Amino acid sequence: MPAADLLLSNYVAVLLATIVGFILVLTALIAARLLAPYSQETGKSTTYECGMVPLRRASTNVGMRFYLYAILFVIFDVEAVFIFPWALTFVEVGQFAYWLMVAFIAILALGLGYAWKKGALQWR
Amino acid sequence: MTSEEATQPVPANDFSGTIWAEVDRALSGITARPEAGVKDVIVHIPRDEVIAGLRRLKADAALHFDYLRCLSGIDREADGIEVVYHLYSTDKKHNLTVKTTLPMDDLNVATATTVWRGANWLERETAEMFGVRFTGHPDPRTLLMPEDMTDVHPLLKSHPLAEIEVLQGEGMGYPEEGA
Amino acid sequence: MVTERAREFDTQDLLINVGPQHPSTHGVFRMVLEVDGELVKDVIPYIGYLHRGAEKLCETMDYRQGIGFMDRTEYLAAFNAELSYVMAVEELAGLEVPERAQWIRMILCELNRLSSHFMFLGAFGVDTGVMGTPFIYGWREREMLIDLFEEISGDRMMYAYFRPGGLAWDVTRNFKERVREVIKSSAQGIKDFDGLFTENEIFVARTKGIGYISAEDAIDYGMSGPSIRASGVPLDVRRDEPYLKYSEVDFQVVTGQHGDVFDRYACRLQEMRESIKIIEQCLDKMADTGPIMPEKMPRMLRTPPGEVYMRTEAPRGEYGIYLVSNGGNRPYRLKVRSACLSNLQALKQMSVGLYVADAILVLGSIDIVLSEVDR
Amino acid sequence: MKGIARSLMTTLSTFSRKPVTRDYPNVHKPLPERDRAFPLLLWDQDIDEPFCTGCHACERACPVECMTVLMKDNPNHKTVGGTSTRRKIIDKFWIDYARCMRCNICVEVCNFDAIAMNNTWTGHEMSVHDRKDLVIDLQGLLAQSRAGAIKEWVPVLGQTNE
Amino acid sequence: MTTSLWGMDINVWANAAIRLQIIVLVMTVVVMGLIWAERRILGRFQQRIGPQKTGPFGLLQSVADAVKLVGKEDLRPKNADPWTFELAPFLVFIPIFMGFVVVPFIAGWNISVLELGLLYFVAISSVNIVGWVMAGWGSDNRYAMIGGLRAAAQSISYELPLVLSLVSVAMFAGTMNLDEMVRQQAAVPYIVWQPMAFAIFFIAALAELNRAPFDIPVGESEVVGGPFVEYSGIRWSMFMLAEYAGLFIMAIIGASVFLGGYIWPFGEELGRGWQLMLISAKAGLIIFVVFWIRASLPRLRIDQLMGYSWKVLLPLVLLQVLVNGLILVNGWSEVILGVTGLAGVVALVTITGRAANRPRSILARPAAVKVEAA
Repeated sequence: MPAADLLLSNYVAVLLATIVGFILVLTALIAARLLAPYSQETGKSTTYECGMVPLRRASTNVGMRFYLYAILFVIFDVEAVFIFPWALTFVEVGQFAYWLMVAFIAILALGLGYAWKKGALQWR
Repeated sequence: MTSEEATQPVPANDFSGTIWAEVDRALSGITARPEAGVKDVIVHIPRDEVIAGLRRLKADAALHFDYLRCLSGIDREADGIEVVYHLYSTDKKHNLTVKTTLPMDDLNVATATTVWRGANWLERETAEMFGVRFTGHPDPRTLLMPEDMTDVHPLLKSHPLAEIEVLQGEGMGYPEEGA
Repeated sequence: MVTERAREFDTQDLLINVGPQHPSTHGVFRMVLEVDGELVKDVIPYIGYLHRGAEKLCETMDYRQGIGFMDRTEYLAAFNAELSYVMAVEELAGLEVPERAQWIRMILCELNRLSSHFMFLGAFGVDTGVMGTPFIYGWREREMLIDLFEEISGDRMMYAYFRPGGLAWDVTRNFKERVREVIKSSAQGIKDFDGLFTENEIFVARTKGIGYISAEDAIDYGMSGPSIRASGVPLDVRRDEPYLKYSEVDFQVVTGQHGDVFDRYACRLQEMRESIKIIEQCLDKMADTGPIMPEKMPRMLRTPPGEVYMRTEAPRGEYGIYLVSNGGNRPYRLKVRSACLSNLQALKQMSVGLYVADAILVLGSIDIVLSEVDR
Repeated sequence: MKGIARSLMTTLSTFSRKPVTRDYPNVHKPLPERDRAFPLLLWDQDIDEPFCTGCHACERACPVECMTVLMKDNPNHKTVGGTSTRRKIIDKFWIDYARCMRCNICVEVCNFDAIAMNNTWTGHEMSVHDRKDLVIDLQGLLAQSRAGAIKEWVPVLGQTNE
Repeated sequence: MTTSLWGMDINVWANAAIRLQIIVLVMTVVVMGLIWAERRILGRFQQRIGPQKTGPFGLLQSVADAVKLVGKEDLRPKNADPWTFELAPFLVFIPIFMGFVVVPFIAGWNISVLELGLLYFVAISSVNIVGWVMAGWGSDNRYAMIGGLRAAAQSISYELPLVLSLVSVAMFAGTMNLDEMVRQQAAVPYIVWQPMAFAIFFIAALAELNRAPFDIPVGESEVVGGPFVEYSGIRWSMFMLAEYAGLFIMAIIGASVFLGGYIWPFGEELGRGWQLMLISAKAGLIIFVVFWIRASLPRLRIDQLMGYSWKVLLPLVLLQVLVNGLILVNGWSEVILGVTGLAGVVALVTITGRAANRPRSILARPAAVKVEAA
């Protein structure tokens, strides 16, 4: 069997796992639909609000300092993506590859330091 | 805590050994009438001057009543409603009771929240329980009662106790079922 | 167009209802938090869900019948509540309580303080987010104390054991041994809590520096009990206006310095150790036998006209009874001065500007009992 | 980290201790003699009738008005050829356990030691589906004492040990 | 395309399907076992007994719970967004389940050996946060909303330390094939050479799994259960299933990558029974510590949690990557790696302790907020 086929055949399981997982949840939901009681009562379908009538819809624009983290995350996750292939091969490539990565991480660390100093890491 | 103390009140004009002298000095210019209580001296101040008097009692260096222990009302029926302030000094460690009487047809008194912030909820409670209006109160909502129950004042003597539902004996049942 | 877009992306303040049915409101307390992101901008407390009109009811009851209602105003420290009430009646009626009854009352009140603080530690620990462990620790020790109360008074929470003049009946014969046994176990419980929390970095990081209230503000709001002592105000009725035999025992008024949540926790923990010290002294000084009621007690107690404001130091602060009599066998007016009501007023001051999670801790740290707030 | 380690050790120490909980419905904690559940009436085993004469003392003293008492002439009285010395005897008696607050006042005011607080587990495990089922009549109040299934403790106000 | 299963040649699709079926069974049983074990162990930490009525030692408690949950009414709030609300359980559970593909239970017992197994694992394990956010947003509930946003913030913040701590091990191993990594640890487990990476992995894994003390998104005392506050019955149980399945996977990955998996210290010769015992013992130890921590530690606050990740864990783990690189590229001794790792652990402990015990500063109130009389 060619190597490419072997590689692909390993990922067959990934595809199947997705399908099996989906079927698993679906079966459970269908089972519940068949077995569980169901009653049309309006009181049950109100949102839980500590026993009070909901004040207003919850999906308002909430100011979470969330987007700054999201951007930081994207930056560092891209870094992680670069580090992964590097991590496996840098010993063979040698000193040059290592110091390149040092420079790369240093630049990102500078960015992190800047964000830190600017207070972007202060969750509010 | 002896029985003599309680059963024979101190003569109305003998306040030696109490803080009445100090209070009298601090309240100069304000009508104040002392009365002997079982534990603390009681001072009656007319309604119009009571907040000024309380403020002076708090500000006075020798008395320094900085702590409002309790604020409540008493329904004296025909004699009106008494609003009672129990004062305490956290550093001088002495007590004083201040009373002011409101006639039944005009239950207004100035708020004490300007003197102690802690009077806020106590006044709200007194207001809803006796129908006293504390003019100038920053937040005159009901405290313990439902928000729309502003016309019922449960602690007035004229307010009846709820009937106890009869559930006992033969043919027992809830009232609406016809006992 | 521009303004419309701006409005679309404007953040709005979220109103969060905490209570009356929320896992951390310690009863039926409701507060509406106005939050911006995670920061609390405003707190609007609502109380009254447990209002039963105990004051009005007591006006229709004679003095003995009122005791049961006083139990129910402060169900975590019913001995303390009863004590305040019966002492108010005794002050008015001029009754002399036998010495032994006073010692027993004092021991029971301090034990009740222990049990109430254990409850606080347990509930507060759960508020900080430990899964159940502090709650079980607290209940474990509280159970020992409650068992003792049950042996003496017959009930686990609503004791109805103190009477104007003394006690309803004498304590059990092995009272002293049992109390010693129980306070030994309580000491172990305090040690467990100490180990679980006091030095724990996460607990410290969560509680230090939040929920601050200054001494002046605390006095202004009329706070009392451990909540005000944590701000550095040594306000303790037991020491300032000694009742029972508190002038004859040696104890310290525990105060904090920072007025934050951690200090309120630490004050209570230390106060429990002081309570154990007081109980030990009481046990040494108490006589084994002796009368517990005055020799001559009227069958129906009547009080001369007058009024008294009797205050005692309950676990949550100053529990006051303002009793007005017009000479009958029942109160003309009874006002319960609730420590929690005054403490709760400062909630807004303490929690505005904090995170939502901190507001929950602040509420937990002032240790409210809603039945006492609402009466 | 030292503090975290200390908390972990604290929980570990409780891990090795004996559990403190009880297997409740199977294992009951022994109740102390003074335990107060709900009041019940006592049965005079010598004469085979209730101690209660229906004097209304407890009814008047009850703070929550949970009792209803009716008395009648004793059919077993000596004057009518019986064995009892009680001229009057209880006819009907109801206690609403849903309202009772177990304050013990009825026991203290009783002149005949005819009422006592139930100090057995029967008195505690009383859950029912309807509040009405908690109104107990005379037969129910007497049943436990009549069967001898109760060791009553009638406290006297201010009594001392011995 | 064929492969071998139990010595037989078999189509790869059938092979994967059979192995997945076995995993479904194993996962269900293990998750039920974990829930039972957590309740028993927490019980013992709290001097309780825990479940005991259903079956011997209450072993069937989870079965009873499952039956109850299936028979429970499945409610959807009327304001909820139907699609996000209904789809959220799928998105929470499927990624976790997909993670099982690469888990090296014991030699030859994994579903599939992927060359980039580690990368696949870290990629797939963070997808389920989408489900959490959907659940939070779709429920139209304030607590759920806050919980969902917290979950997202927390998950993306701890993703990086988790990934980078695994990268530092991968650098050392020179491979991302999990099976290969386990086999390399026959003599010495990687925890010896990479102790700080393990510490950070453990902390980040707790956060990724929303376990105490990082259970902020679901904190009962604040947001009453967080994203799944509106879910009931079987849909709620999907969240639970995903949580415990995630714990199971994370424990096995941790045991495999750092503790020598099924191989250390006995090697491969002793047979499958021993291998299974080894991996169960190691994963069990990790799970026990997770439960123990849950019984002992309070919850962090959201800003402390985020700060801890970005200000403490991330710089430290980046440093670890660089130090690893320096040592490996120069071909220095492995002992230096271990020493620097230990130094890193000391640094981590010290920084954590100092961060918690910094002098009390009253939190500055935002200028916009004015406190007037209550």
